Amino acid sequence: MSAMQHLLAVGGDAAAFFRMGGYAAYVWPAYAVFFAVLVADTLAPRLRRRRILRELRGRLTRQAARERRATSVSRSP
Amino acid sequence: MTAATSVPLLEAHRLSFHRQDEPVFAPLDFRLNAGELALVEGDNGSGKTTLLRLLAGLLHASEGRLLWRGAPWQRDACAGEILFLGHQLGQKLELGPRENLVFATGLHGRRDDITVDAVLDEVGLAGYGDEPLRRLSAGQKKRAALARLLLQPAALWLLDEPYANLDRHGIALVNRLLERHVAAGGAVLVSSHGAVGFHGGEPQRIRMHA
Amino acid sequence: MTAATSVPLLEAHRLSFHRQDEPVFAPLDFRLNAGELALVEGDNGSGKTTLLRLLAGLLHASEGRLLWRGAPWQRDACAGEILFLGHQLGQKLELGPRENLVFATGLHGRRDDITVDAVLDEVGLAGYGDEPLRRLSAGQKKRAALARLLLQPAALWLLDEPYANLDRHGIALVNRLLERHVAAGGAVLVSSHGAVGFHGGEPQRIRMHA
Amino acid sequence: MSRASLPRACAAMLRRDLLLAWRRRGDLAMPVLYAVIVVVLFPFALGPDLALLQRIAGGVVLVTVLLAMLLALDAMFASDIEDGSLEQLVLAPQPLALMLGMKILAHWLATALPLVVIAPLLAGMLHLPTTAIPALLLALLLATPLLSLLGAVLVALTAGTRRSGMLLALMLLPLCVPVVIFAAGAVAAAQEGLPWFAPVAWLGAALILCVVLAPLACAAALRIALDA
Amino acid sequence: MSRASLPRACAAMLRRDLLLAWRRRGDLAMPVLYAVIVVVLFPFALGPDLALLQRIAGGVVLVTVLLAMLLALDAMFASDIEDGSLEQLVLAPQPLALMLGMKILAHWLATALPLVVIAPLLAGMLHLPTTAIPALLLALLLATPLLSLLGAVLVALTAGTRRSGMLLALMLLPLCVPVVIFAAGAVAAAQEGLPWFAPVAWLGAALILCVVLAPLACAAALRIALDA
Amino acid sequence: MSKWIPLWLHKLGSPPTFYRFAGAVRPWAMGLALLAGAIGLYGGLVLAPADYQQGDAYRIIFIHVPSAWMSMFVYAVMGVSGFMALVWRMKLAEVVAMESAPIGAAFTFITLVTGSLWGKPMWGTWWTWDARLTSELVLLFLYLGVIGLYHAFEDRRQGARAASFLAIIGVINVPIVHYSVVWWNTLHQGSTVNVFGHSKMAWDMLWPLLVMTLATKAYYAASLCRRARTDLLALEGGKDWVRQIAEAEATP
Ligand code: HEM
Ligand SMILES: Nc1ncnc2c1ncn2[C@@H]1O[C@H](COP(=O)(O)OP(=O)(O)OP(=O)(O)O)[C@@H](O)[C@H]1O
Ligand SMILES: Nc1ncnc2c1ncn2[C@@H]1O[C@H](COP(=O)(O)OP(=O)(O)OP(=O)(O)O)[C@@H](O)[C@H]1O
Ligand SMILES: [Mg+2]
Ligand SMILES: [Mg+2]
Repeated sequence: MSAMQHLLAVGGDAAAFFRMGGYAAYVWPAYAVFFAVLVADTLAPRLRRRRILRELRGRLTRQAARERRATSVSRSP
Repeated sequence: MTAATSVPLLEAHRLSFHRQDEPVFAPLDFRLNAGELALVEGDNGSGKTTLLRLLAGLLHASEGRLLWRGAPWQRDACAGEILFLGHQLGQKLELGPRENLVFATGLHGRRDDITVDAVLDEVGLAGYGDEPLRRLSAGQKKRAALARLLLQPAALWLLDEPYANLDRHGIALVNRLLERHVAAGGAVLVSSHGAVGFHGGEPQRIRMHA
Repeated sequence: MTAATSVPLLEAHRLSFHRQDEPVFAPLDFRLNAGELALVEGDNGSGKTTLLRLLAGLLHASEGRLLWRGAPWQRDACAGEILFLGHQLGQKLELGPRENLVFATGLHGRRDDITVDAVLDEVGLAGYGDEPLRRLSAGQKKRAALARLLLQPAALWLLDEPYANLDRHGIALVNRLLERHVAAGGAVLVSSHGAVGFHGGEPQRIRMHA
Repeated sequence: MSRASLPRACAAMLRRDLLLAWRRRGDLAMPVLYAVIVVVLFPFALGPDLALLQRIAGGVVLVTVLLAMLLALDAMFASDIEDGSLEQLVLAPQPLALMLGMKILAHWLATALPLVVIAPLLAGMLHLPTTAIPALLLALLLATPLLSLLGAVLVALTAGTRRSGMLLALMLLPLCVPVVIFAAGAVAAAQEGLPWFAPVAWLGAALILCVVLAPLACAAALRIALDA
Repeated sequence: MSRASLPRACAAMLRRDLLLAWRRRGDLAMPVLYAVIVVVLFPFALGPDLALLQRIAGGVVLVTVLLAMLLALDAMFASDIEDGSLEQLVLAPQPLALMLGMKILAHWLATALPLVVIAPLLAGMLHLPTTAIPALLLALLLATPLLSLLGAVLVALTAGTRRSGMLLALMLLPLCVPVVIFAAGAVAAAQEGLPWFAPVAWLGAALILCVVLAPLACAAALRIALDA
Repeated sequence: MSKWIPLWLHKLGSPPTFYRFAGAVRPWAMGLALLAGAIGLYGGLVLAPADYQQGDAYRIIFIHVPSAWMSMFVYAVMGVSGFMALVWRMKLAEVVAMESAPIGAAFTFITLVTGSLWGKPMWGTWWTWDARLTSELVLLFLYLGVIGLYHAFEDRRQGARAASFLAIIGVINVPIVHYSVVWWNTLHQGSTVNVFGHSKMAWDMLWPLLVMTLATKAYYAASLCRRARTDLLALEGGKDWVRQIAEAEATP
């Protein structure tokens, strides 16, 4: 039996597939948790990366400003 | 600040404090007018800190009389007019200098003519406003506490060793603050082991003897 | 104390310390021989305390090299030869000066030529030996900590603002201790904002720049 | 110059203490975690006998929450005394009782409220029947501020002493007992399907009395304790 | 001049910590009082059902004693860090692990031993059968030093941080669980008249392992935590 | 001591090199994870027959068991790199150890949740205090402790070292989780899968399980790469190569 045929045979009865032999209330939440947690784990570092770079740029601007001030002060007296 | 009347701001007659029935310092007599500065002098353990805490109202005099603007000292009469800065700085180490200052003004009121940022700038903490005090050096912590002197309204300052831990800029800063306060009609009592460079005339000296 | 050989006691090459990958002070180079005193100078927050803690072995240098008697710095090599006194005095407030001293000698060893009572007398705490530190004044606490300098054997002293809170007798005491230690072949690093009056020649100066 | 107005001072106090609580949120979560630990350890210590657990669930959760609160009570003024903030508060021109009231409120919000919030979870872990949970929540909502207020007075009294811990516990015990009796009474009644209004009403009355009197007592106690 | 010998240094350490404990004896009595409070409150919270109390007595006493210990654990190095004593200890020419071992011993003597001593009393208050009391005592005598040692390592790890309380509880929980399981197992077996040697032997073996390893781990942890 | 580390490892240990290396590896690992995941799930949910005892409920196995294995595997990785971080003070090892922790915690959490979801129909309860379940819960607490300790320090590197130390102490729990079913008699299944020898499981059910195991491993590699890259940016904020990246990404 090729995979295609099998899909047709089983997938033909999508409702039965989703019923999971009466255990749908346990199987699907389990899979949902699995995917939700892994998706969250993938997204978290993206957000963090953006925040880190934003903060870093802020620090660079502040530093540049301080250096400019320092040179102007040391020249004035 | 307010009135420079002929009534002295603070007056002590044979003031003394006892711990376990032993006097901490010999009975004291002095008077402090608005616009005057007095130095509290004495060796380690002679009772300077004890005296300042007494005048701030944190301790009760055991003997003698204390007058505030001519009337017997009362908590309510001088509430909000005295600013006390002791060995413990009364600052939260988890908060930044700015947060600490804002809280202090919420509690004690504030002057209108100066902003928090300007104050932080003046005491040399520009850029450190939001750094938790825990991460500052000893001198920086002291400066954060001194910032209250600039921001808070008060007729009498009681400063216990304000110079400790400060570098020469810091010492100059304290001297500047003292002069300005005295010139504006405020009064100051400072305890210190040297380092006071006061340009507004010879200050009164209160000598402590154990 | 011991050998005044030609190898310097402590030697730093481009020493620096980073917090969160930012240098606290610019790279330092200095060498300290036995029988020498060096002043660590700098404004508030310039990194004096950090440097002293680094040399004591409480922090790890981020870059540069540190040599002890010519060999790379190692904890075991200099254990018991360094005496560090920081802003925090390392004394128990519930115990008296004598109990604190006895404990310190138990841990770090002691000189044979002096008794605990003589030490307490010298630092001006005669009569306060058994008073819990909590009940002593700021200056008296400091003196109790300084007593360790007299009692403990050590080749190198690292003193962070030893003069703070002391009266003029106290300051003279510290200067006397420094001179004696240096004369006996010890080395000292002191951080201070003034008050050092050292009569044994012009001391080396280590300037801190942030 | 402007004197600080009373509402502004209150707000400043509350804000600062909550901010501090947030900065030290790790320490704050301690009572909560502590309660969780107790509830996790109990099944191990007693064996996993469901009926037994269910039988003692209400009592264990109550005692646990109150004990977790006691844990945090000790620290109510400790750091303020240590760094001199309390001196500054005493010297401020504001009425001390009101300021202390704000401190107590902030302390309750930061330490007791999270405990009340997780109490149903704890009860669930020990299989307390859901019918008893409203009674448990209400009892806790009244009992915890009561303990905060009473505790604050005692903490203030022991503020100047060195050995505060023991004293505090010693003095709090007699105060805890009636609170626990009434609160446990309400929960037990609810668990058995009986009316549980009366014990809760007693707790409520006590709370109202304390809200008025405790801050004043606290201020007086503190002035006495600091004058040394 | 004389270098401090190792035995003298150990003795000095032990003496100082016990002296300090004595000076702060009020704070020290806190865990004991705390345990008493818990045991007093339980009958009030559960109602005076003798059989029930008897059934849970062993577990409650165990959990209470261990929790009371946890309370005191947090403070093991706190004051030493604050006043700089710990720095001085790290700088001393003595092996740090040994010194810390002494500190742990002093801490155990001062906080856990009193708890073990009053444990039979607590058990009696909850009507634990006297036959189970030897098992309880032995289990506590093995479990409390085990917790002190393990706790010390974790406390050392959190030494450099500000929010140690929660973390400590979080990290200790996994360690408590097995200890409680074995100790409670021994008590329950004794209560039912079964042999209770096996679980106690496990505790003993763990204790021996920890006595050797924990001080070393503690020293390493402390060096890591203080280096900032 | 650093002499012991082979040269290539030393080179890879330099943050900018590793940053680029991880950037190159990540898409491949993620692709492999998605592909293997798709195949494994298809095999497990669609092709594999229902169990004669458990019916379709057993299909939770295809995520429960791989996640359970990952929860232990990641901990082991964390322990080893933590050890390297402590002994050689390698920045990269610190990063790997600390960034493994959240991933491991995620897998542990999944194991606990899917296990209880499976336990309800099979054992009739969400939770019992048996040895394997408890030791897995302890594993979660250990992960949380490591994460908490790491963030409790103000200095990240110091935090990483302290947390690594804790991770090393906690390694003892991993064999306990694994052998708990052998040492104590528990409700939980004993070992049924044996990759090298003879498994007690039918091949139809076994191969999707093994493919899913591969998928989770690949996912871990991908996630670790991304997290390590992010962490390196935070740690090396003062260095030029990071500043260049920051400025390059500011333009859009
Ligand atoms: C909250 C509940 C559960 C937890 C925490 C849990 C935890 C674990 C862990 C940690 C493993 C990996 C063990 C190892 O390989 O060393 C595992 C494997 C396994 N679990 Fe669970 N589990 C739970 C519930 C269940 C249930 C209800 C079932 C089925 C009735 C189950 C069936 C299995 C199977 C078949 C394996 C593979 C065993 C092997 O071949 O090694 N688990 N579980
Ligand atoms: N624990 C800490 N965490 C983070 N930053 C710190 C910490 N301690 C000090 N700093 C910062 O490091 C710098 C150097 O501090 P350090 O205490 O060494 O200064 P110092 O020279 O001793 O100053 P002072 O004369 O005021 O004592 C300061 O800018 C300070 O803000
Ligand atoms: N809390 C206290 N309990 C008992 N005695 C105390 C207490 N605080 C200070 N003393 C004692 O009172 C005396 C005066 O102490 P005080 O702190 O006022 O001295 P000081 O002049 O401020 O000294 P310093 O210059 O060292 O700060 C000292 O002899 C001290 O031992
Ligand atoms: Mg003083
Ligand atoms: Mg300093």
